[in-house]
Amino acid sequence: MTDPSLLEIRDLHVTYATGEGALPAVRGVDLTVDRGQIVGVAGESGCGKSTLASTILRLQPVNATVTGEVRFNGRDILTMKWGELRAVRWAGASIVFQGALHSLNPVHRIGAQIAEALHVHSSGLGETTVTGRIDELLGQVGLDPERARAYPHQLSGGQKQRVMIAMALACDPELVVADEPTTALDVMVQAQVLSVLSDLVRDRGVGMLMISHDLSVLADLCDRITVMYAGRVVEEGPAAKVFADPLHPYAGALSAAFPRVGDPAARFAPAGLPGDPPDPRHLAGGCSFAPRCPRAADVCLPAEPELVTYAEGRAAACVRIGEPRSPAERSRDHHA
Amino acid sequence: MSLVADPGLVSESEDVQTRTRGYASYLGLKVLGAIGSLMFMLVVNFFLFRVLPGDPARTLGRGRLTTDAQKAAFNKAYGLNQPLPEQFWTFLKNTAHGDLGISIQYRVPVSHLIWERLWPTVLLVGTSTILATVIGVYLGIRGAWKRGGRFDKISTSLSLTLYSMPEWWLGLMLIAGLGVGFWFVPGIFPTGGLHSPDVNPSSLHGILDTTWHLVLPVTTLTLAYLADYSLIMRSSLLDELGEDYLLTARAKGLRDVQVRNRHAVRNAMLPTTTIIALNIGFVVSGAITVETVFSIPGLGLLSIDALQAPDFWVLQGFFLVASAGVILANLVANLIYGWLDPRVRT
Amino acid sequence: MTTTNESTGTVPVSARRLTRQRRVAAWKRGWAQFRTHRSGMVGLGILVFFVLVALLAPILASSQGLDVTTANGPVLGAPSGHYLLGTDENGRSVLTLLIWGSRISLFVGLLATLISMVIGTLLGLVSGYFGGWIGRITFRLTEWFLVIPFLPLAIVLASVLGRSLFNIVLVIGVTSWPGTALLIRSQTLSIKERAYVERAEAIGAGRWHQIGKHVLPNVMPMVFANTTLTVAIAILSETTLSFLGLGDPTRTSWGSMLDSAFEIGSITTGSWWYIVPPGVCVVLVVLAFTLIGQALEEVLNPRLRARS
Amino acid sequence: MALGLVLGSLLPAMALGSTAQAKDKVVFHVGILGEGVDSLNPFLGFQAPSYEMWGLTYDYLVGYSMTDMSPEPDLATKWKTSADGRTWTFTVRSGVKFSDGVPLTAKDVAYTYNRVLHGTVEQSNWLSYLTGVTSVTAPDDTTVVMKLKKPIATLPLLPIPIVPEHIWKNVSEKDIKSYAAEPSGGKPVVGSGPFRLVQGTADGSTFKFEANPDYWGGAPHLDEVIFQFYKNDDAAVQALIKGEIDFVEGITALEVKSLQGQPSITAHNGNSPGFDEIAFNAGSIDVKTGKPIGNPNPAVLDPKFRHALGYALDLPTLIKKVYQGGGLPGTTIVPPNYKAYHWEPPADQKFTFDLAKAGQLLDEAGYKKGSDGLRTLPDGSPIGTLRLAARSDSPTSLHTMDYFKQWLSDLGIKSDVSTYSSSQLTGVIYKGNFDAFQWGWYVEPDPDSMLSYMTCGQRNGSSDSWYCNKAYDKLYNKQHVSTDQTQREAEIKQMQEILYRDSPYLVTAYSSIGEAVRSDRFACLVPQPNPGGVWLEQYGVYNYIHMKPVSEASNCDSATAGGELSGAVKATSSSDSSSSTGPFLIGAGVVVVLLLVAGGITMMRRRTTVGDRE
Repeated sequence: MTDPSLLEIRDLHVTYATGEGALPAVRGVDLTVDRGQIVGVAGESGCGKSTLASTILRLQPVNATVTGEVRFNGRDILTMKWGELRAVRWAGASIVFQGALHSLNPVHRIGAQIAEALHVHSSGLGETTVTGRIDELLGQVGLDPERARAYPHQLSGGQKQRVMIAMALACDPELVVADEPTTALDVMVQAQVLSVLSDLVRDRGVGMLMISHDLSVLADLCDRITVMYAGRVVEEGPAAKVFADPLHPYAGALSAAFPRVGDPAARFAPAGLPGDPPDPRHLAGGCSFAPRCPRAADVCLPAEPELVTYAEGRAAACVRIGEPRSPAERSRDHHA
Repeated sequence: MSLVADPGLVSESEDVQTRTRGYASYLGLKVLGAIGSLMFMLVVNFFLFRVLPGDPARTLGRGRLTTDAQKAAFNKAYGLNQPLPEQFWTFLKNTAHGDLGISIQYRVPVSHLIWERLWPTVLLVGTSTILATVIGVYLGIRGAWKRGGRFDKISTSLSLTLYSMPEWWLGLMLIAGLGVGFWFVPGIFPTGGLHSPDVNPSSLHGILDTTWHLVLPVTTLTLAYLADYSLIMRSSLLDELGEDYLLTARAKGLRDVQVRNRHAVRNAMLPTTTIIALNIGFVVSGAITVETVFSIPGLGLLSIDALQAPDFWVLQGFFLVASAGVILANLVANLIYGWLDPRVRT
Repeated sequence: MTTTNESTGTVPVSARRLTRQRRVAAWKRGWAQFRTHRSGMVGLGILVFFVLVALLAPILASSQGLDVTTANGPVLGAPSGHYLLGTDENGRSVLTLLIWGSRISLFVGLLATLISMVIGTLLGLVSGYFGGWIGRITFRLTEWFLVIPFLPLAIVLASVLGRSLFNIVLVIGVTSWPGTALLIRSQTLSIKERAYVERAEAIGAGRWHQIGKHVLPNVMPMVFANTTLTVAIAILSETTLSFLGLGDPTRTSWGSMLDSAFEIGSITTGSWWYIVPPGVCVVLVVLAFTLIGQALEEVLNPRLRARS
Repeated sequence: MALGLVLGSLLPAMALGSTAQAKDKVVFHVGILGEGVDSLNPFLGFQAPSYEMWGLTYDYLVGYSMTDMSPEPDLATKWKTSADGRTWTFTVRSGVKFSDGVPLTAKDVAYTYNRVLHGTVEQSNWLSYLTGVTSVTAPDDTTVVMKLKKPIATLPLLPIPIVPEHIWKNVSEKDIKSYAAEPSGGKPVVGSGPFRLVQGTADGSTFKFEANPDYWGGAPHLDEVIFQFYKNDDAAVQALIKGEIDFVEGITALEVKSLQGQPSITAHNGNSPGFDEIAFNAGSIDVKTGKPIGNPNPAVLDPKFRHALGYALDLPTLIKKVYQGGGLPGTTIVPPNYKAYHWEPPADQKFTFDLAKAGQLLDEAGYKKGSDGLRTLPDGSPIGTLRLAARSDSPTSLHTMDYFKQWLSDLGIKSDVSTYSSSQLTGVIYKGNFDAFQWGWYVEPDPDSMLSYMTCGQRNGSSDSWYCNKAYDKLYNKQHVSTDQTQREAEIKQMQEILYRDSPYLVTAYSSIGEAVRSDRFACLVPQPNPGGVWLEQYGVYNYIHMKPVSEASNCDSATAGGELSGAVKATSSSDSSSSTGPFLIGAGVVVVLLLVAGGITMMRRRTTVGDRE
C-alpha cells in the first residue's frame, strides 16, 4: 500500500437522537481528500454537509451516533484516544466555521484566542515567539497586527472571518475544513475572504475540504466536488465537470441555479427547484430526491440508488442517468 | 447592520474614539440612574413615614406621659412639632450629613445603631454569600455541563426544593435537628445568638465560639442563596452551550475542562455575577427572617424590634440604608458587568 | 380614522376566525409539549391537589374547627386517631387549620400576582410600545420600583397601614411587578419591530388598537409563564410576612400557623406536628408553581426549548 | 498531613479556651425574652429590662419588701413625716460609695430628684412620683428633706435611681436626650448598686455586670451577672437546657410545663403585678367642651349593661385555653400581689360564669330579647353590633375577644372582632370609635397611679375607658393625700368595689411570667411577692445579692427577715452533660471541615484536569 490519503471517509453514518425520533443526518458518505487538494461539498441546508464537517474532528453533538470510518493520515479519528484526538485537532486538521460571527469568544482578545491554539499544541512557547507568530498570521490574512488586541465585537464580519482563517492556519495543519466560510458576509467581502483562503491553502500545499451551498463558488476553487442530498452523496467528480455537466438531476438543479453570490435565499432553495428537502426522520424509501425530481419515475421508487461510477472519476446516484429524456422533462428543465 | 464595513474602511483613531465615548457615557448613565433612584427612594422614604397613624408620644408613653406639658416636651425633643415641608427639608439636610435622627426607643442616633448592627449582618450574609456563590456556581456549572445526568438531576431538584422553601423555616428545621437534637442526633450547635455571652469576640477563643454559633444560620442562608445561584449559573451556562465559539474552542484541541472554564464559564459568569452582585444589595433586608429565627443582633433584628415598638426613625433609617444598598449594588453590578464584558467596556 | 376602523372591523371576519383557530391550535400544541415535561406535570399534579383541597375545604373540615372558642382538643396534643396532625395551643386540629390555610395562601398568592401582572403588563406594554417621554418615564418608574427592597417595604407598610390580608396582597403586588414589566417591555419592543405591527401602523390603526390587537396577544404567553413563577414568589412572600407577624391575625394561613408555632416554642415543646406540615405544604405548592412555570417557559420560549 | 497541620494550629486555641474557663468565677447567665434594654440612661428608658439594669447599677432611697413590696429601708435607713404630712425627712446611710470611689451623700439624692423636678426629658419617666413636691434639699450629707404642697400617700416609695451628681452635672439638658450612660473606655458606669455594668449598650443583646465587692449591703455571692436577650423562645429555652444560660425569663406557660420535667431545672409561672382586661367605652367626650365624641354603642355606656356582661365571662376557660394555664382569673384592677390594697369581691358579688344570671340582669336593665332572639336597647331599638377591638400583635388579645364574642352571642348580642396594631388602637381609643377592646396594665407596688387612670381627669390622658364617676374621684383624691394607712387601704378597696360595680373594665386575668432556673447550679432565689411571685424582675435586687451557687447553698440565709423566705428555690441534682470545651471543639471542627472542603475542591480541580472526556 502507498501512503494513505490525507482524509478518507468511509461509509459514514451520523444519526441524531431527538425528541421526535432518530434523525439520520449523514447516511453512508464516502469522501477522500489528498494533500494539496481542495475538495468541495455542495448541498442545501440540512443535507448533512455541516454534520459531515464537524464529524471529521469528532465535534458532533453528544446526541449523535456515528458509525463508519474517518481516517486522517490513515488513523481512524472516530476510535482515537481523546489525547491523540486533541493532538490531531487544529494541529492536524483545523476548521473555519460556518457563521464566523459567533465562532470567536466575545470576551477574549483575538490575539489571545489565536495564542491559545498555539499554546495547546506546542507547549513552552515563549511569549515573543507567540506574538511574532500572531503578527505574521494576521499579516497573512491582510489584517493589521495591531488588531490582535481587539475584541471580536470591534471587528467587522469580514475581519472576523479573516481572524478565523488566521487561527485555522496557526498550527500549520495538513487539512483545513472550511464550513460555509463566507455565509452572512457581504458580496465583496465574500470574494476577498475566499481568495485569501484559497491562496493560503495553495501556498502551503495543505488539503482543504470546502463546504458550501454555492456550487459556483466551489467550481471556482475546488479540484473535486461532492454533491450531497438528504445525507447521501448523489454525485462526485472533478469540479468543472460537475458544475458544467452535472449527472444527477439535483446537481443539475444546483448548477442551474447559478445562485447570485451572497444571496441568502439561495442557501435554502436553489432557484427553480420546487419544494423542500425531505425530513430525514420520515424518509419514504426509494430515491429521496424523487419527490422533487423533474425526472422521477416509477423506477426511482423501490430502493435508494447506489453511487455508480459513470465515467473516469465521475459517479452519481441516479437510476435514470443515460436514459433518454422525454420532451416534457426537457421543456421543464429548460424552463428552469 | 454595519457588518458591511471592510477592514480598511474604518480608521483606527475614529474607532477608538467611539469606544471611549461609549464607555464614558455608559458609566455616566449608570451613575445618573443610581442618583435618580436614590432621590426617588428619599422621597418615598420621607412621605411613607409622615402618613403614619398614631402619635409616637402617646404610643411610647402609655401610662407615663400623663400631662400635656410632658407630651409637648417629648414632641419638641424629637422634632415632631415642625410643619411638614420644614420636616422634609430638615430630613434631606440631615440625611446628607449622615444624621438619620435619634431612635425613639433607644435614644441613640439611628446612624450609630445601624452602623453597629451592620457588622453581624455583614458577617452572616457575607460568609453565606461567599459560600453559596462558590458552591452554587460549582453545582450550576457541573449540572449544566453534563445536563440531564445524574448529578444534574440531583442538584437541580435539590436547588428547586431549596428555592421553594422559606429560608427561615429551613432555619427552624436546622435548629430542631442540629440545635436541639432528635432521635440519636445530639444538638451540638447553639440555637441562637452571635456568640456566647461571656466571651470576648475578638479573641481566638471568641472567634471559634462565634464560628460555632454561626454554623446553623450560615448554613441556612447558604442553602437559601445557593439554590438561586446554582439555578442561575446553570441556566446561564445552558444559554452558552449552543454558542459557536465553544465548538471552535473544542476544535482547537482544548481539553473539556479548558473549554468549560476558559470559554463557557467565563461567558456564563457575566449574567451570574450581575445577579449575585444585585443580590448582595438585598442582603441588608434578606437576613431579617434568619436573624429573627437565630436571634442574631443584626440589622434585620433591629428592624423587627423597631417595628414592634414602633420606632419610626429606626425604620426610616433602615429602609433608607436597605434601599441605598440595593441601588449601590445595582450600580456595582452594572460596573462589574461593564468591566467583565468587553462589549460594554471597550 | 373611521373608515379604517370599519375596514378592520368588517373585512377580517373570516380572518378573525382563522386567528382564533390558529390560537386554539397553538394552545393544543403547547399542551402537547407541556405534557412531555415530566417535572411540569408533577407540578401540575401537586397544584391540582392543593387547589382541590382549598376548594373542598368546607367538605373536608368544618370551619367550626377554626374557632378557638369551640375547640376542645388537648393543648398541643400529639397526633392521634381523632386529630391526625395533632392540635395547636388552643386545642384546634392542625389538619383543619392546614386545610383552611391553603385557601388563604393560594388566594393571597393569586390575587397578589393578579395585581402584579396587571401593573406589570400595563407599564411594560406602555414603556415598550411608546417611545418618547411616556416610555422613558414608565421605564424609569419600573427601574425605581425594582430597587425597593421588598421586606423592608413590607415592614414599613405594615406599620403604616396595619396588619391585614389586603395589605399583604398590596405589598406583594406592588413590589413584584417591575420584573414582569421589564420582561413585557422587552417582548413588546421585539414584537413592535415585526412586520404586521408596522403594517397595521401603515393603514393607520390606533395605537391602543394595535396594542390590543397585535402586541398583547403575542406577549400573553410570556405573561402567562411569568405569572406562574410570580405566584410561587407571592406565596413565599405571604408566608414570610405572616411569619414576621405582619399578616392578618384573624385568618389562618400557613404562614400564620408557622408564626404561632414559632411563638409558642413548638421546637422546645416538641410539637413537630405544628411546625413541620405547614412548611412542607408551602414547599410543595411553591415547588409546583415553579415547576409549572419553568415547563411553560420552555414550551413558550423557543430559545429555551432548543437548548434542552 | 494538611489535616495534622490544621489541628496542630488549633491546639493552642483550645488550650487558651480551657484556661479562660479555669478561673473559678461565679457567673450567673440570664436569658431574657422579648423586648430588650431601650436605654441605660434612667431618665430615658421605658422598658422593663432597662429597669432591671438600673436596679443593679444604682441604689434607691427606699426599698421594697419581698413579701408584699411594702417600703423598706434602702439608702434611707429611716424616715419620718411631719404631723401635717407635708414634710418628709429621710436619713441617708453613710459610708456608701459610688463605684469610682466618690461617696454617695444626701446631696446626690437631692440632685437626682431636683433634676426630675426641673428637667424636661427627665420628667417623662419620674415626675409622676414627685407630683406635689415643692422642694428637695440636703441640709447635710445624711439628711434629705422633702417639702410637699399636700400630703402624698404614695411616699415613701420612690423608684427613682439615685445618680451621682459629679457625673450627671456635666450632662446638659440638651445632651441628656441622647446621653447613653453606658460603659466607655473600659470604665464601668458609675453607680452605687451591688453590680457594675462593664459591658453593654442600649440596643445590644448582651450586658455584663461585675459584682461590687464594696456594696454596703454586703458583697453578692455572684462574681458576674450576664444578661443575654433573646427574640426566639426556642433559642432561649435550649440555651437553658444546654447550660449556656442559667436562667430564662419570659417563656410561655407551655414551655414552663415542658421544662418542669427536667430534673436540673426549676420552672414556674410567677404571678406578676399586672392584669388584662376587657375595657368598655364608658363615655368618650371632648374634654374641652364636654360634648360626646366618637360613636360608642348606647348599651356599653350603661354601667348595668357592662356589669351584667361580667357574668358572661368564663374566666377559667380563658386561662386554660387562651393563656395556656399561665395566669389567674382576674377580679379588680389592683392585683392580689398587693395584699394590702387588693379588694377581693365577696362571693355574692363576685362574677361567675352564669349566662342565665347575666341574661336576667340584662332583662332587668331593660335589654330584653326581641322577636329575633337579639337583645334590644331599653327603648326597644336594636343594639346592633358591638365592635370589639383586639391587638393584632397579641394572640391572647384576639382569642379573648373571640371568646367574648361567642358569649355575647349566647346572650343574644351581636358583635364583631377587628384587630389593630397597638398604636392604631391607641388612636381609635382617643377618638372614642369603639365599644370594647382588650388590653392590659402593669400595676406598681403603690396602686395610686393605676387608680388615677380611672378618674375623670385622666380622660384623654391615661384613661382608656373614658370612665368618670364623681364618687370614685372623691375617694381617689382623699386616699391620695391620706396619712392614715389603714384608712387609705379601706378607701382604695372601696374604689375597687365601685369599679367592679360600674365595670368600665372587666378584668379577665392576672398575668404571670414564665421563669426557669438551672437549680443544679444556682439556688436560694426567692419570689416576690413571696409566695407566688416572680424571681427576676422584682422591685429591688434581693435575689442578685442573696442567690448562691449550689456549692454554697446548703442553707439559704435571709438577710432581711428571719424564716419568712421559705419559698426559695432549692438546689437540685445535676444532669448536666455538656462540657464547656464542647463549643470550642465544635468551632474548631467546623473550621477544619471548611478547610478540608476548600482543599478538596482545589484537589478535585486538579484531578478533573486529568479526566478530559468531552
